[in-house]
Amino acid sequence: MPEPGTDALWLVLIPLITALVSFLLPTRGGTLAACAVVVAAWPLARLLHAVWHTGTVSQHLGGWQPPLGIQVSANGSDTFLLMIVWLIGLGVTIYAFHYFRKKSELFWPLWMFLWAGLNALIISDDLFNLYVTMELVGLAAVALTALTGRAEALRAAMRYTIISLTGSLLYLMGVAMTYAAYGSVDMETLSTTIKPHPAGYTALGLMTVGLIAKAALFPCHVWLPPAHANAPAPVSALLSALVIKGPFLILAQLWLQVYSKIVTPEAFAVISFLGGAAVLWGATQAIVQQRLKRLIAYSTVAQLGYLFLALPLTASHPDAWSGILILLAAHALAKTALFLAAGNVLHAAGHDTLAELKTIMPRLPVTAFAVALAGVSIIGLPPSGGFLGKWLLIVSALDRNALGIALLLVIGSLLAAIYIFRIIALAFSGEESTKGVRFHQPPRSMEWAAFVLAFFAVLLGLASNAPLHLISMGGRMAP
Amino acid sequence: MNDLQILLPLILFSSFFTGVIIFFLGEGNHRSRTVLNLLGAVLKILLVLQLLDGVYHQQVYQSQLVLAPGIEIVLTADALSVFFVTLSAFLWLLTTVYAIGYLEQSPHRSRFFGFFSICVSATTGLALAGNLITFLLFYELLTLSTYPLVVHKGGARALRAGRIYLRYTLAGGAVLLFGIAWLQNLAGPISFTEGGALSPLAENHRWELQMIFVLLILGLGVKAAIVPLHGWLPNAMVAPAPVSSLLHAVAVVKAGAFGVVRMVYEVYGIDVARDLNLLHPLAIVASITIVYGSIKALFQDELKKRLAYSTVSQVSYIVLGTAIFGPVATIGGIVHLFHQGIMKITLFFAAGNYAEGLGIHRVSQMDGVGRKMPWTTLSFSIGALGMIGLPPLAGYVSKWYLQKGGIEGDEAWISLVLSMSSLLNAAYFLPILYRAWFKTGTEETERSRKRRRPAWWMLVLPPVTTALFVVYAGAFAETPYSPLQWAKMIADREYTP
Amino acid sequence: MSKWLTRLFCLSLFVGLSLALLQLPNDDARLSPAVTRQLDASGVSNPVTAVLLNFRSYDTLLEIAVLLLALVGAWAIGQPRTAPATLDDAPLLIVLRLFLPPIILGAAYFLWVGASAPGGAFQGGAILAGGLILLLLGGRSPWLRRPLLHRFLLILGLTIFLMLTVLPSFSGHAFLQYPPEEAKIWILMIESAALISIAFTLTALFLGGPPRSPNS
Amino acid sequence: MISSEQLYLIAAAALVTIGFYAIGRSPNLMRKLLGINVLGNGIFLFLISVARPPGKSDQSPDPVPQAMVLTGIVVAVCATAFALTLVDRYRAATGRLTLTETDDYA
Repeated sequence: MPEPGTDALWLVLIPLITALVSFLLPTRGGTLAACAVVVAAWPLARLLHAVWHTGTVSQHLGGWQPPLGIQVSANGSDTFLLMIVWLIGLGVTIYAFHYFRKKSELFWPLWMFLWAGLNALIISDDLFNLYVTMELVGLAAVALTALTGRAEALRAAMRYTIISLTGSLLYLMGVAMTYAAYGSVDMETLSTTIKPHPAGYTALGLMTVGLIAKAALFPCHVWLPPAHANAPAPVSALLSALVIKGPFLILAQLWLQVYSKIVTPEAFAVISFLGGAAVLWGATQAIVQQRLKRLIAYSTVAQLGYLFLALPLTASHPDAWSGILILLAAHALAKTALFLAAGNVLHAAGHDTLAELKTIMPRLPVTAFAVALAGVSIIGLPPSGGFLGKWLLIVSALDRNALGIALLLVIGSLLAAIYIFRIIALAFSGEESTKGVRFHQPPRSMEWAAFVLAFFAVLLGLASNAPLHLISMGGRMAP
Repeated sequence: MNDLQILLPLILFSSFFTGVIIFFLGEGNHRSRTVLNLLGAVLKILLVLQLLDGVYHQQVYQSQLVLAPGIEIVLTADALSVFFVTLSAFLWLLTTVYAIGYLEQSPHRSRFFGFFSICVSATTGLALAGNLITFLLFYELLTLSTYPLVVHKGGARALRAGRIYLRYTLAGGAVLLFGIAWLQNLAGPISFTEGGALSPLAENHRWELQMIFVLLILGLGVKAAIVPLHGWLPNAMVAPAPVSSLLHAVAVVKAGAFGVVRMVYEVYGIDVARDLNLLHPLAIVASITIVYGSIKALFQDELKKRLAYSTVSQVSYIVLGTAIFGPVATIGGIVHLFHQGIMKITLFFAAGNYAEGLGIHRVSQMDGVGRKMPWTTLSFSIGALGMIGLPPLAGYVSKWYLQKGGIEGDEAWISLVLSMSSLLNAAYFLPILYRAWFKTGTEETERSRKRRRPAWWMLVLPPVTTALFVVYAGAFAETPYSPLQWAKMIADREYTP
Repeated sequence: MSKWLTRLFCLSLFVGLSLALLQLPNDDARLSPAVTRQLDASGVSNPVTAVLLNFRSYDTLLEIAVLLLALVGAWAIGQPRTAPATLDDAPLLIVLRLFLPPIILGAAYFLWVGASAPGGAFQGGAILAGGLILLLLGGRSPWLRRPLLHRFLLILGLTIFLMLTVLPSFSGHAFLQYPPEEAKIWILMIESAALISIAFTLTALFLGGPPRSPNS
Repeated sequence: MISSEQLYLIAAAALVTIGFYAIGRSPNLMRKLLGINVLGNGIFLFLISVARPPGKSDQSPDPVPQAMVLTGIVVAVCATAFALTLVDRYRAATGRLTLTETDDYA
């Protein structure tokens, strides 16, 4: 029987190997990536089986005990996230297969590096290792953003690079100070040895600022809308759904596990306030946007705000963390579907200015339906995954009589309803005049990829007993 | 899974799957779509009849899907839910027949019938909901599935009506969500129990329960079109006739009223509601709505708008019935749930026929319509007279019980409100009847246009059937299988425990 | 106004940072004793190389992946570049003849000495890259004319490292768990493959974009 | 008085601050990249000064921070090389070396 945790690491190694081979043989990148996704399903299934029965699964790399060596572990939450990343990866790979039919073969190695980085980030238990994985994800994301080579994409990628690198270095400074103050970078050892100390506070402060910059939380969200709007559709889907969630997950692990002893309620209040501001700001900006992809990008700013808004609830309420994870997963699935649908619209109409889409949307029924299903989950209407996540959070917020958080969750849904129904209403415009309107039917698989992912976002709300049980396996995040 | 557990999901999914399959049917094949539609509707009615029989013999149907700890989707069939399910299943069949005839050449029919069936399954789910969460889930699903129907015609006016509709219903949904979350936080997951589930909590959470009740009523009031929240209903009349008939006369509006009945009787319990003195303000609000709706209806020249305002006032009869303490008023309120449904749908069918057959949209154009479309106008008159409360018809039964309940529950002013409202009903219905029967129409050519419509019988049969049923429900109220008997059964289950 | 705001912010950052840094505890509860205890089992005597290539070899694996990723990214967005024309003026030839051998020897020396003293694949790779760039500027870059070989050399380092990562897991050990007695050989294999890839990657990054394929 | 090790710590803090200021204030992209490198070097200087805790010059320096510095340097080199390629492509596409604030939204 191989060491436990081997399956988790295979999920990092398979994409790396595929990245190599697809770089070596550029013309067959698409098929290689598709094979990688299919092959990765096997270790993922074995990991799920192992975690479902024995809880957390971990492995000391190189055989060295932490804190000297690096430990890699996957508990219930990590396995759930790995499955969501895999599912979205499958959808995006199928979609990109047709989207990049002949052009930009280097998309495939970059996507494989991104996937490897994301998986490594989820399973790593070592602060310095997280720096390297975040850098892997960041570089791949920036390269993918600038893939089209258009001027606005390059400007957006430029701004994204600078903020991403600065954020990573601030995080690195925090890691260095943590090592200096507490003598280790392994999370488990740190969670026992960390005591209040000025260096500890500064380290956590630096790391938090770095992670907030990379996760585009409210004050530092300026780089996100141009980057996600100008990237090619499958890339903006990956960025919005997965890439910006990485820094949030690290921050959550730091605040709730590693540094849980020195995080004060006031700190939680500040980050929750920023989250609330992100919800309101992102939604209001999304409502006034004139272009579809930019609207969806601002919606990401808002939806990310929920995750930070609800962070303080996990301190006292165990199923608040399940709520956050379900919300994160539902948003990831729905947002991917929205961006893929936007890609279909762009493919069909050549532009994504909302006003002129009246004649396009009615002729893309499957895409319109995907937008509707995804929109239901983004708003948080039952029976979607978004609703279930919000419901768990509202109940735990009321339980802790954090009335502000509960109200913001509900108000956020209403604001989201406004900008989502702005898109859905286009499908019912009833003007299908075909004269003088460029319409180029996108391939069926691109439309159906968006639909299936949106369906999963809704399904998450219905068949949620299994995911919630999985998340609770292997130690909860609450301190 | 013995048949006790399988029946409810079967009823729910019989219409849901027809809807989903229809979505995938191409726009072209009308025949298979029509067959599928009718098959789904008939199948549903058969299942509902079996359910009706089961519940009548005290059998308990329950099926459960655990979403998460504290969140379960529960479907139960108690007397009240079966009452509403029978109504919606029966009227769904009739409206399907009517819609097939009505939308003969119009575009997007697959989309229409798909959402139409999903909307009915949402209504059924709402009726069969066993706890608050399931009720909320189907309540919001109802909003989602009705929006595409309201904006079905496309074009600026329909989209504007859609926006207004969403503004009200989503806001209402959010308030309801907040109320239910607060209630769940206080009392844990609540399931509907006859006689109320909150009695233990009443003493020490007095203020909070009152606040929650206000939130719940606000959330439900949007769909029940209680006065300040009724703005969307008249605007939604831009939708095609089958939509306004089933949805705005039966499904959506009834969902709100049904919700109020559930909250008062099966969540709070009538006694708890009384000593938290929630009933009195509710009765006042309902009365204001009744009178306001009737007055507004007077000034509407557009026929469908007038009917819309009449719905606003009529639905509040149900709310009024629940707001008066006492079994008799409850019977009046619950039976009106059924009666108002069949009466109002007859009127909307007739209005649709006038618009489709003769191109008449305004009351002022309805001179001499009786001769041109005798059957439709006959059923319209039966419906209208029922609304006014003429003795042999269904309306009279519910108003009589409401009045009697009002007097018994020493709320004498109720009978004043009811009689005033009946006067107003007469004021806005009788002129229509007078115009239709006794005035002579001018253009003779109109008559020929109607004949050319192919499936004209599909437009006439439904209103006539519902009109007959109005007569049956009124005249034969005392027979064992009438809506009144069923309402009595519900009422005494609410009060006896 | 925002100028002063940033200045003020940076000043406060500096003061805060220095205060925090000065109060760092200097008890040696850190990992240094742990490294020295395990050093002999790591197969190399230089503790830094032991940490880099044995105790925390997973970091180095991902780091080499980042190196290759930076190259792939540069090729994905960079402007296609043509290899410089071949120059055959005398001074350059002299420089090439003079410097290339010591560069290659130096790189090999750094690779070897890394096991016991500061050195290793990265330092050796940087030096070799210097030599390759000299060749490139002199127009003598044969590897640019054979793209498949060039790409193979670029991915060689990560491929070998991945192979050696996966090998132990087939015999029931953890990933990256070198057999104790052959640890030195394994590390050497990893370092030499990495050296070549690092050299070619840095040279390609120096070029600044994907090499324009010879036929276009 | 300040011992030599503490001097390194303060120097590290100064480098980090200077790098941060350069990234924040200078509009020119090349200067921003330089600022990022200065910030990186500040962190590496700090890591090295951590390797030899003040007052314990007898022991050999702690190898773990040194390994982190090596890895950090390689990652910094990669990031800078990639960013320079991006700057070059950006200048070729827009003819500017600054990120214009105008076109960006709130």
